[in-house]
Amino acid sequence: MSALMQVLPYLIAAYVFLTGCYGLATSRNLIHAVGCLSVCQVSTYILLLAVGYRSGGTAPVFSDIKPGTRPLVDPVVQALTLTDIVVGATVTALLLALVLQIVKRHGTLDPDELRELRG
Amino acid sequence: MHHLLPLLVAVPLLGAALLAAAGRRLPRPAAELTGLLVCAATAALALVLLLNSSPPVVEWAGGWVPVGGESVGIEVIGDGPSLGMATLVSLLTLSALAYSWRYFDEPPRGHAGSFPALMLVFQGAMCGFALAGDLFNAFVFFELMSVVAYALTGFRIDEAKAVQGALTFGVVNSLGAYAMLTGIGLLYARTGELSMSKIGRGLDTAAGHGGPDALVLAAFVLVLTGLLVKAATVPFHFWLPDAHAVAPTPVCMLLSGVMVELGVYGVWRVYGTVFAGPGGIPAADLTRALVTLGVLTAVTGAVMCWYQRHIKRLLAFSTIAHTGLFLVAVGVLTPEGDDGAALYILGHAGVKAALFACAGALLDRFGSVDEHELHGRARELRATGVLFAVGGLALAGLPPFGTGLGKAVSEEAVGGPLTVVYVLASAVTAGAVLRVAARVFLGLGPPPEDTDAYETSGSAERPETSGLLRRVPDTMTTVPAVLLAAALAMGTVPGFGDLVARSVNEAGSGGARASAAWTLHGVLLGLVSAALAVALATAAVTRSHRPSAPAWMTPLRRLQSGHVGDYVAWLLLGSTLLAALALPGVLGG
Amino acid sequence: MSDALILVALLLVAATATAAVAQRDPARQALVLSVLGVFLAVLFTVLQAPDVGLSQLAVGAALTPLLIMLSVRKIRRRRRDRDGAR
Amino acid sequence: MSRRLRLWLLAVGGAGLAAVLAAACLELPGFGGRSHPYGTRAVRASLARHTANTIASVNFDQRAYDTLGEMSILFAAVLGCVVLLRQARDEHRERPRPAQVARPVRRYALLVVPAALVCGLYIVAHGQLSPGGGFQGGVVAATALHLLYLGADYRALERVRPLGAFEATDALSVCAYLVLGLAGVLAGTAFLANTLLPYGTFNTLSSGGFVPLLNAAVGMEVASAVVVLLANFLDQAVEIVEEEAG
Amino acid sequence: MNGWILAATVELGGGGAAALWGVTTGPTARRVVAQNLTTAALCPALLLLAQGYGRPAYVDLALLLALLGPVGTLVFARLLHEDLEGRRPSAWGLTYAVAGVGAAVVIALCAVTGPGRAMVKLLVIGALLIGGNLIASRALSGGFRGVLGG
Repeated sequence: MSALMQVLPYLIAAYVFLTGCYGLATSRNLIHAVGCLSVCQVSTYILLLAVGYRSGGTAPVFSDIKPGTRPLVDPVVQALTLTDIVVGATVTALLLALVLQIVKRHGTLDPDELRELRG
Repeated sequence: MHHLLPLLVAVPLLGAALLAAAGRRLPRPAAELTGLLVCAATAALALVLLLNSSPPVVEWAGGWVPVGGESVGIEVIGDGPSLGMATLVSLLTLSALAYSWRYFDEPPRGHAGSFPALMLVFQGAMCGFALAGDLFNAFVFFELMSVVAYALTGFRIDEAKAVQGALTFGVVNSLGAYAMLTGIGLLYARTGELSMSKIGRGLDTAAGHGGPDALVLAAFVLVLTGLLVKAATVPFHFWLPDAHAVAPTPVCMLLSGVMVELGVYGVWRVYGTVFAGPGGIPAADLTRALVTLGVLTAVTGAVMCWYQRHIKRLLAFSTIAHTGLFLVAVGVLTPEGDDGAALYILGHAGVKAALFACAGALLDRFGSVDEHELHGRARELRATGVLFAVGGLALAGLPPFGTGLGKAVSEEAVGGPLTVVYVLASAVTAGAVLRVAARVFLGLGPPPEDTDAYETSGSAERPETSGLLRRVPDTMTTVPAVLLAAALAMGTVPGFGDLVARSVNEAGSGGARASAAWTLHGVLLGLVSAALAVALATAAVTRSHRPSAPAWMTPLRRLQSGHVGDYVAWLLLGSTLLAALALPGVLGG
Repeated sequence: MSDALILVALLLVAATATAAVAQRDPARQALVLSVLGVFLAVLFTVLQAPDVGLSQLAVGAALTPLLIMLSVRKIRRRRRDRDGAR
Repeated sequence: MSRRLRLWLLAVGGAGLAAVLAAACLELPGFGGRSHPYGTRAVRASLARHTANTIASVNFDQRAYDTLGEMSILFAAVLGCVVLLRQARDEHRERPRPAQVARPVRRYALLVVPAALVCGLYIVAHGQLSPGGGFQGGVVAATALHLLYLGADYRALERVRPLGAFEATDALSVCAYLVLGLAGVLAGTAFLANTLLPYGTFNTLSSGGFVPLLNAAVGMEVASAVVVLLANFLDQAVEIVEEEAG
Repeated sequence: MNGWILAATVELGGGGAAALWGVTTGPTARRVVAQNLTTAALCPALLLLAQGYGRPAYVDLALLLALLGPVGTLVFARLLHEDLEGRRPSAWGLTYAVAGVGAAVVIALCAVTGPGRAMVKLLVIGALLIGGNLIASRALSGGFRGVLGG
């Protein structure tokens, strides 16, 4: 159990990344593809937070505990993940805006049917 | 002085925010003037800082100067290459803004300031990326630069191609960025640091005498995947022609002139600071990986470039070919190679931006960027034609252009059979440009017949101005002329090459010095490329019928399918390839 | 014990991510993504990152599904208009 | 490229990357390890500057430069969405018809909107003390406003949403953040240096130097940015219609 | 180690798995109901976790979920009303059961915390959670009948 727990969170992050990529590559609907891209990004959250976790630790937020009384997890990765989440939301919004325009101009959501930009 | 470094990011962002805030009230000329002024101020600041960058300076954002070698702040690097890139970015943005003066027909209603504001954010983001000495900070600015670039690429929402190209660009680049972030996470897990130099030291300490392990390899592959996607290296390159062919011309100037090159710069910076130590990736493996991918990129880019008829797309493929050449020069890991790449990037930025500017003039005058359709129609645009042809020759590396100097120094650095790649790639891409010049501006040769090949034509494009222009405005010819003059100056001003070489080597090669000046060898090779380019163009134009692309080209062209899913699959395959190329050193270590 | 909790949260997230990719209909995918957002928030709490959990809740549970659903609605409305015009 | 070929490519690339990632995971320090040098330093620095929430301290003090980039991404994305979702040449606006919503839902929406706004404000204001901060609170406040659309109708939302003002607020908050940063340069310290204001008493609302100010700037930026973003999508979904069919 | 975390694990495992199953299978209408119940099932788990870790600050997460969860459901109820038309989903038994669990958790926590600001917060969360859920369920089972345009 514990030997597995040593690597499982990282492996799950890798698995989620690859799953997202699979969905992205085989998607038949551009909105679905944007959703898959956000799944890919979820893997980076998991990886970063797993890296910063410490067994028995607690969040370094001292509004309700005294400093120095309990072991702490890494605050830096949490700050990084926060930035990452903002990035994810904005990229999703921007790509969805582009998808809406694609539907207007091409009349389809299926990437297989987009027949411009070849060769 | 070093406190001013972050201002290279802050000033354009402030300008953009003010433009966006006042955007509803501001008349259009005022908005564009503000954009130009802010951009020019940043460029001036970058120049001043560049002149004071020897010895290199470091700034800690937030004033978190290290205590006992440890800091919690973000490192901002002000050395020759970083400030040089920032200056290049600023000057090129300035020329793009000048080019787009009164250019777009219809700014979004009530948002006159949005185009200059986006351009300023783009400038700030690229400066921030160039100055980043902290890996996560580099990721943030990488992402900022990408986000703005997606929006700018899709700016012309009425165009079917534009929105498709922007989406492809967005998906592939975002995925690359996430791969890079995963790599950063792995490095943080190993070393517990984010500053590039500290990660490098941390890797060396962690490795001890054992050399790199699988984690270092994975981190290397993932971080480089992100950067190489930006640098449009084969097989991560597919998004580039799709995006560059459809973006508004001033944006193309920036994308092709400097954003793609920032990917190469990122590779140089990250390898040199993070992975160059004994705990990183051995030099031989990096050379193998970069030279292989670089040659592949140069060849693919050149071949695809030759068989394009959409002029902007042709130029985009030529950017790919040249990026491959830069990567090869960086990949040989010698001070001379770095110098060559730096000079080549500088010269190429001026030339390529000028060529795009000329293509934009064609688009706005005739509503087409198709080589076949425009055959002989642009005779009246003498100035643009001359500039386009001169740009083509400069692209071939004709002495004394800056591109020629960069190419000559790079060729000297890589030596041996790789020189052939340099000569051929630059000759073929330049030949394609000259062929277009001859057909479009002079009407030479018989009009090519249309084939129903698998290709993107450039006809029936909507001009970017309100209606077709009756004559090309002066800004649209002055800007490319100035850019070409700058490229010429880089090769002719005595001592410029040495100056660049000195500042690059001071930052990167640990004191090793190389000089970068014209040699007989280099001049001859430059002349050979230019002659070859002219010969190729002449042969293409004078052939009585247009030879359709040979059969072996068809699969290569089919790969460029415009399909997001294909590009994602290629991205995964590319990172696997990168891992395989770098694997021997890890196994041996 | 806290290992078991982390394990449960991780497995839920992995399963939901797989489901989100497997749902090919965007509206249904948005539903799964919103559930994924909530599971992730719980995972982040378990990993002692309440700040991140909060923003994941705000973004994942409400904002992203709203954006996706608005896009879906736009496309459906467009299709309906087209069919009506025909 | 055919679907089959793409799947093959994907399989090869995916397998290779999976192998690399798995090998890397096995080399990673075990999950839950104790060595976090940067994290330990960050906690120390945060306590030295009287900021109770270390994550806020990292975001708005130690790595405030990253947050500048982050908020510029949001700013740029909003600007981009405004540009991309503008009314194209061949489109016009149609007034949406008023919607009828069951009374309990309407009542719930009207009750929760103020509660959510207060909650968002609370999360922003306590950002440097307890979990939360400008980003989280801003999104909550902005999303809550859209309950008016969900519970009532689009016109009700439009009445409380002067879009121009929100766009200006979005941009001006970015300005405010930058000006706070530039104050450090003018004072001769460094960009975004948190040395000008007193650090206050630990665990109170005014502690942490300029952390609460930056936090508030981000909160305003995010709230107005999300409102503008959603407004553009709502316009597309509800109002903007293409002119000719086919 | 304490019972709170154990309870949270059980709640997360059971509720989460059920929610996942519900939201990935069956007709769209059923899935929206499952999405709604996810909020109701996981919000108490977050409260239990806050208590188990001894961190009152974590309660904010539950507050936010109680506030935004129903908003999310209303998004789907509003924008998917075509799909919900006709086959009005209702799982009132399950809804009340989950609401009951939520109420029980809130009451248990109130008993432990004792009177004070923390208790007020808990009660607010409880009210928002249960009220929001019932309203959202109501909306799904026909609250938007007769909705036009907009």
